[in-house]
Amino acid sequence: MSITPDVQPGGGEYADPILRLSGVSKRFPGVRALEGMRLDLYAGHTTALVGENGAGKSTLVKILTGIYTPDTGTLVVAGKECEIHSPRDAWADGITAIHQEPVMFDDLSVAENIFMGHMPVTRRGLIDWTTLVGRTNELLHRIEADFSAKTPLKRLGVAQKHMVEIARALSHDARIVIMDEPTAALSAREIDDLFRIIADLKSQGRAILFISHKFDEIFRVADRWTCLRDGHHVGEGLISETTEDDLVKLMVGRSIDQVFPKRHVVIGEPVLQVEGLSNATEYADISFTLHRGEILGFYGLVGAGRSEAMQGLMGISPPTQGTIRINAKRAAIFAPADAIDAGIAYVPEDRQIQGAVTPLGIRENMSLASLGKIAGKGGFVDTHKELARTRDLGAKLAVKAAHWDQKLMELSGGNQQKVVIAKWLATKPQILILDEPTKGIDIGSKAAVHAIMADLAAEGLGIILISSELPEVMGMSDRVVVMAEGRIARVFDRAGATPEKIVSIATGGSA
Amino acid sequence: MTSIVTRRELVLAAIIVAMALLIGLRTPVFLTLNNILFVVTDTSVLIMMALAQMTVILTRGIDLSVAANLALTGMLVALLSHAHPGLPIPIIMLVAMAIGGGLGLVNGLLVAGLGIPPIVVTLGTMSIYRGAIFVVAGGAWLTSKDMTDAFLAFPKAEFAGLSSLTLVAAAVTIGFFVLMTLTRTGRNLYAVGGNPVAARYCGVSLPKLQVLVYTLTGTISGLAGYLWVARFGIAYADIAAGYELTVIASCVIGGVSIAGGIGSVPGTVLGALFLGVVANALPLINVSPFWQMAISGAVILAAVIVNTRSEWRPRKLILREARRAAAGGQK
Amino acid sequence: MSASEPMADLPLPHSPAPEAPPPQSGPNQPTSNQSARYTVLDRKPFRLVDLLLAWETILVLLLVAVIGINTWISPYFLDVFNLSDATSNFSEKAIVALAMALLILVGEIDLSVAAIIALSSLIMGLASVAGVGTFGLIVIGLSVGAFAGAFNGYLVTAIGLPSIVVTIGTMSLFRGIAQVVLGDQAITKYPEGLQTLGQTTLLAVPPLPNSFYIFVVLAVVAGLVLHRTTAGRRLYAIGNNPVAARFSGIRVERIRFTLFVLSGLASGLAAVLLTGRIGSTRPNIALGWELEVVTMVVLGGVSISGGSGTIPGVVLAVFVLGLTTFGMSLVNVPGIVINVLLGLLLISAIAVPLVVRGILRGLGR
Amino acid sequence: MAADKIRIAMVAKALGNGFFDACRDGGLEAAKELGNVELIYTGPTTTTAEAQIQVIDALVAQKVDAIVISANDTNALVPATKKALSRGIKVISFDSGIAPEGRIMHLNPSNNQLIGQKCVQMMAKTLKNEGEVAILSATAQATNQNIWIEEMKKEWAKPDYAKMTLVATVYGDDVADKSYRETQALIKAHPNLKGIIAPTSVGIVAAAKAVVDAGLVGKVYVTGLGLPSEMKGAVLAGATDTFAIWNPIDLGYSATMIAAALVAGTATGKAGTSVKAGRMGEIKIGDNNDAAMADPFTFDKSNIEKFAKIF
Ligand SMILES: Nc1ncnc2c1ncn2[C@@H]1O[C@H](COP(=O)(O)OP(=O)(O)OP(=O)(O)O)[C@@H](O)[C@H]1O
Ligand SMILES: Nc1ncnc2c1ncn2[C@@H]1O[C@H](COP(=O)(O)OP(=O)(O)OP(=O)(O)O)[C@@H](O)[C@H]1O
Ligand SMILES: [Mg+2]
Ligand SMILES: [Mg+2]
Repeated sequence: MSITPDVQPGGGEYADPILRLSGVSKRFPGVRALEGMRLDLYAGHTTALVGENGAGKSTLVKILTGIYTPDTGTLVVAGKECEIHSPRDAWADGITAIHQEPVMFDDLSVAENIFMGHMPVTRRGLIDWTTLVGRTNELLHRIEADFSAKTPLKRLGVAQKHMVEIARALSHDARIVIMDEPTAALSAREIDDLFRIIADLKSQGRAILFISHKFDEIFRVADRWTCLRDGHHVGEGLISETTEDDLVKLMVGRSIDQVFPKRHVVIGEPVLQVEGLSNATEYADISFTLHRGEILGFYGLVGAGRSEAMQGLMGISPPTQGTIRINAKRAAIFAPADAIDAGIAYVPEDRQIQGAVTPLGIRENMSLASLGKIAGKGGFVDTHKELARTRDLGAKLAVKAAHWDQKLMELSGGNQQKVVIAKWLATKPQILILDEPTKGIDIGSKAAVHAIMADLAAEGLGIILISSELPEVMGMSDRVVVMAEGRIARVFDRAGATPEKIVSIATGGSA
Repeated sequence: MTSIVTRRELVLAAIIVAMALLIGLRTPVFLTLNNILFVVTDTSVLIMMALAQMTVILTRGIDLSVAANLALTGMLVALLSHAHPGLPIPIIMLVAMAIGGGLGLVNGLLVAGLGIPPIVVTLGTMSIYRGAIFVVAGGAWLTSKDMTDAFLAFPKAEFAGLSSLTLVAAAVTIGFFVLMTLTRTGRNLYAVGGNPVAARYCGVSLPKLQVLVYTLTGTISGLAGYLWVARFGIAYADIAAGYELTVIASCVIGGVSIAGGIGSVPGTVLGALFLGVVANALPLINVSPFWQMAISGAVILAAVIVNTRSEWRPRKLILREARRAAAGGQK
Repeated sequence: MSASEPMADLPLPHSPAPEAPPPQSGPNQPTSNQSARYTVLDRKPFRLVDLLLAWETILVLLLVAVIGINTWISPYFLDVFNLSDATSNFSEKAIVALAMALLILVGEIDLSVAAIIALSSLIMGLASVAGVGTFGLIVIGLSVGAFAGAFNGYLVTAIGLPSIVVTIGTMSLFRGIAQVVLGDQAITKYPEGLQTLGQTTLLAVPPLPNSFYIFVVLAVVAGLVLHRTTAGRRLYAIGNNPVAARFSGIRVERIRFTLFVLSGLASGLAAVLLTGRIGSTRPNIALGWELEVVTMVVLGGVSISGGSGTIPGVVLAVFVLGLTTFGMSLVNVPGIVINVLLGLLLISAIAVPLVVRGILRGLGR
Repeated sequence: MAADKIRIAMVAKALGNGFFDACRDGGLEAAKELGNVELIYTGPTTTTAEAQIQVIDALVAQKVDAIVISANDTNALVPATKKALSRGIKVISFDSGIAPEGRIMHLNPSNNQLIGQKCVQMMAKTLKNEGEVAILSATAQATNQNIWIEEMKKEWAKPDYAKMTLVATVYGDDVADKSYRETQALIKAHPNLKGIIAPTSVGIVAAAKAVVDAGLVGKVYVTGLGLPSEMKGAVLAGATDTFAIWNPIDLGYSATMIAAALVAGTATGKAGTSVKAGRMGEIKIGDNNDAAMADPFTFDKSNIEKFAKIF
């Protein structure tokens, strides 16, 4: 169903793309990230770039912003051929980006964060602090931010930091604004704000490249789409003329029948009973029960304290009060090792920092939480056992890699996530806690993760799913716990839950 | 740019003052103006070297070759002045800075160009520079008899009651303050140290800055080399042996984070002064010479612990405050 | 995916890629090797370049070069007795280097090792003067080392100070204590047994010093632990990502602490051997060894920021450094000039593979 | 390398020290005179025993015929030199000695007692037996320094010096800047300080420089052991009235001569015997197989210029 790229989409105003990238290839040692890729962006339009994890989207962004230099390829901006060798070149050509990785300097002020790399200077070459602060405050006002230019960045919350990233992209007054998964850590309200800003930019005639794994967003905000697979251009077209299923087929190469393959499972005995769990600052009086075969969803706004509560349960930051019972027996958990012994597994939220040891291989990562199980006599690693287990888990989770010793940093986000989940499955847990397990991973992998969850639940595991994505929580859970301000605000049955009620409770309402 | 001095620096300043007062109780001569000026003079070289080292540590690097650079440059300019007794001192100082800068540039190129870890590069050049002194001087020591009077006179000169060393250190300090707070380069240094990936995305080039900071550190070490040799009237392979650790200790006591991205000019100056006070007080308060090393070790540890603690607040509280700020802002 | 069986034995269909995409039409479809996408090899495919550019290979080449050059410049080099003597000058440092390698591997460093040697030697001396026998002295030397290491470990793990800072401080503190106690005196009264340990050899030919045999045994143990056991895995995990290691149930702080104790213990052992070898304790014993030890570890290919490195690499580096020093001193090159050579060796050993890789990458394009 | 040459290694405490460089010159003179001697001048970079042991091991491996050494540590070198002795290498110490079991004989530059007395006498003469005096030593473990300080204290106990008091002993570690700073501190801590005795060639120069820099020439006098070439400035500036040293060239010369004689078998080094040492004449070997050379020689304004050109 792909549209030949030379067919001009829509009316005359599209006539010439403001940016035309063609024949772009980029290789990394052992990986072809991009191969003959092309991309057109049009003034006043938003183009969505879709593709699986590792398809090469961010690589493309980094080429456009001068962080990587492509091996081959040409770039034409506004009819002029240009070469981009550094972010400065990109700015000069009117290209700016919000990158997938946070671009944050915690020890500097908001103003410096926004203008890093292009701070205004006086004639003597010294930084012009007056102009800097003035322009920052203007930008902050424009995006309706609630903090000021001189605030140190480390005092801001997660969402506020994202506003700073957006302000930085706007600070260049660019013709082309690229956003690489800008919504991954934003709440619904902030996403609305972002979309308002995008609409604003469009009306000013700027071209926007929007990358996201969330189709609802793509269909809300984009006018056009371009699809990538394994570094190749596999199609492009108008959003109005396509469907979600078409896009999925193009990017994954097959259709996904079910993103939320929740199965009916007989709920068993309580496996985990938590009572009155509190710590001094983040969460208080957390009480709930998890049964075998059950998927218990935890919903809340970012900052509701879900992660911290689970990390307390895991012994990462032991709680000050409360009891934990596993199979009706009290468990003493003071460190993650205790929790693992008790049968709890926790797939953390921040994959890069808390989950994966990216310079190590798949095999070693998978063994990390269950080294005792592959230890032979005298603590020696039983490599045969280990390799067999790696193959099994790898196949079960359909990990895509060249070999089992491949370093995690060479894998795409989705595959890294699968390895981290495999690491925890290797501990043979009774309780599996998944903290935002599908954040930033593509639809195919997401469906795979959901399928794994459903299978595991059917096998009798108790699963806790923390997610800030409402459809995911509602689609996968038997019951939904809603947290707000560090406390459990309400627990919904699958039957009684509606999106409106859940959101209202999560935002502090009392519906 | 936030406030000029932080809480941590105030604590350190308070510690220094308290320490000086205590020493003064035992040995009143310590608190005389003359002695205070002497301590500052004696610490001047350390202040300069620590400030330069700070810029390197900010980029997540470290320069262990500074003392060797100081010694080599000192020897070279002493030899130069010996061979050409007519050279004016400003020229000697410029040559010292050029030689030191050149040696620093070698470090910078190895670190930035080849991506070898700074500690490895400078561990290597440290040995090389030290050995080079032995080679260029044929193993000989140069003493004041080999140096001209003009060469020896500068560090002793006084202007308006302040020693030339103090004035040089003051100028260097002001220079660094301007560099770190008022120029793009200075802010870029914080950026690359705080988050190298993000800095790259902002068009801040780490390699360029690395070349710059190692060259800068080398230049200051070179200048210090002349000052040191001229002040003590001696040059040989082992002068300022182990001084690199004192320089690094000054930075750390002054609140420069070994992990990069954090550190300030006032803090580093205070860190150097702290060590300067300790070094000058110990021989003076008549403690047994055998105790000096143990005491300075203990004092360094204590200062670092207190200093870390003064900054230390439970992580959780930071989050709560942030959250409160966020919540407050949303209404 | 099968869901019917229990987790206990992980039912795993070795089905090749259920997701393998069906062939697609259209001009833009990449059609090549689609079905191979999900075949995962067990091991990284062998590549000669990897082997040739491996750190250990470079060190082996260096070692061969060093031996060749030394044989060429001095007729006294290839002599069993001389080589055996030479090992006694680096075996104690090499023992400390093994522990240091593990510490650097987890991203820490201990600059106080030489000072710990001085402190251990001092306390052994005091005990010896008080009449303690050889065995007692060994126990005391090791325990003092372990305690000093524990002190470092406590400051790093419990108070959370960076180890480079802590050990710069304890470096002065430990040696300072030795100086406080000894002042201008030396302790020279050591029992026969301790001197025998430090000065004699197990076998007549080759007459290698006992310290060398101890080093070899410890190197084998360290190599096995690091590369073959689960404990070694933990160290690599901590060195590469301490947070993820902690989240995975690894007791990061405890292991770090243990490694500091181990580093102290190795220094204590070095103190026992060194004291026995020279039969005398003064506050400046082992002065400056910390940098030599760090150089051994770094030349051995252990990444200074943690997470990578091997024991065979460190052992090779020990020999490269030790034999270079010995060969040069056979032709009476002054020590400080030898240091120039070692400095060049350190930098070029790290630079050359980087440059070669860069060139290869350039060619490959 | 000619096989029939006698190879004698002279090992300094540390390379680069002017004193030992002068000893080497003496050794070379002896080698030239004897004709069949090759002198290897070597030493460690740091003044530690371990570093010196490494040097000795390398010399043993080269199978030199004799080692002449100034020890960084009396006892620590014994195992290493014993090994050398057991392989037929003649080991003697000079300047700073090795314990008797580790060497054939020891050549003292001068008589320790004389050196101690000399230092105190020079100071007393300058100060007219009155005032506060401090000692600036090298490292706290330097053998010869400690012996000399001991001897100084014995001399000091005499009633003549009752009004001349010893107020402190500090250590400059033979490091120029530490010695300088220690001197500065002495001056400040003891406002009535009149004199500093530094029985070390590094310390005395630094101390004199500190006195000059503090503007205390004429108020504080520095004396001790130093090299004329290095002390010329201090004497001319007036910071030092007199100082002493034995002749390092003669010392190196004699040590080399003795070593050559031992190798040739013309001497045994036993107590009670004597050795012929070229232009230095016959050197008697006393108890403990020790021998001593001439008295220290005193330098002042009148002769400094002349000797500064020599060593
Ligand atoms: N610096 C690098 N070195 C080696 N390989 C890299 C590098 N950066 C990216 N890759 C590889 O290039 C491919 C494309 O990665 P890229 O980050 O562009 O994917 P993506 O489409 O942005 O994925 P995601 O949706 O997970 O963000 C992947 O296989 C990745 O592993
Ligand atoms: N001010 C801040 N400074 C540093 N990190 C922060 C700050 N605020 C939040 N974070 C981090 O961002 C992440 C998410 O924020 P937060 O902790 O507020 O949410 P949470 O407690 O994990 O709640 P939930 O999981 O319900 O979203 C956490 O990992 C937290 O540590
Ligand atoms: Mg991406
Ligand atoms: Mg969270």
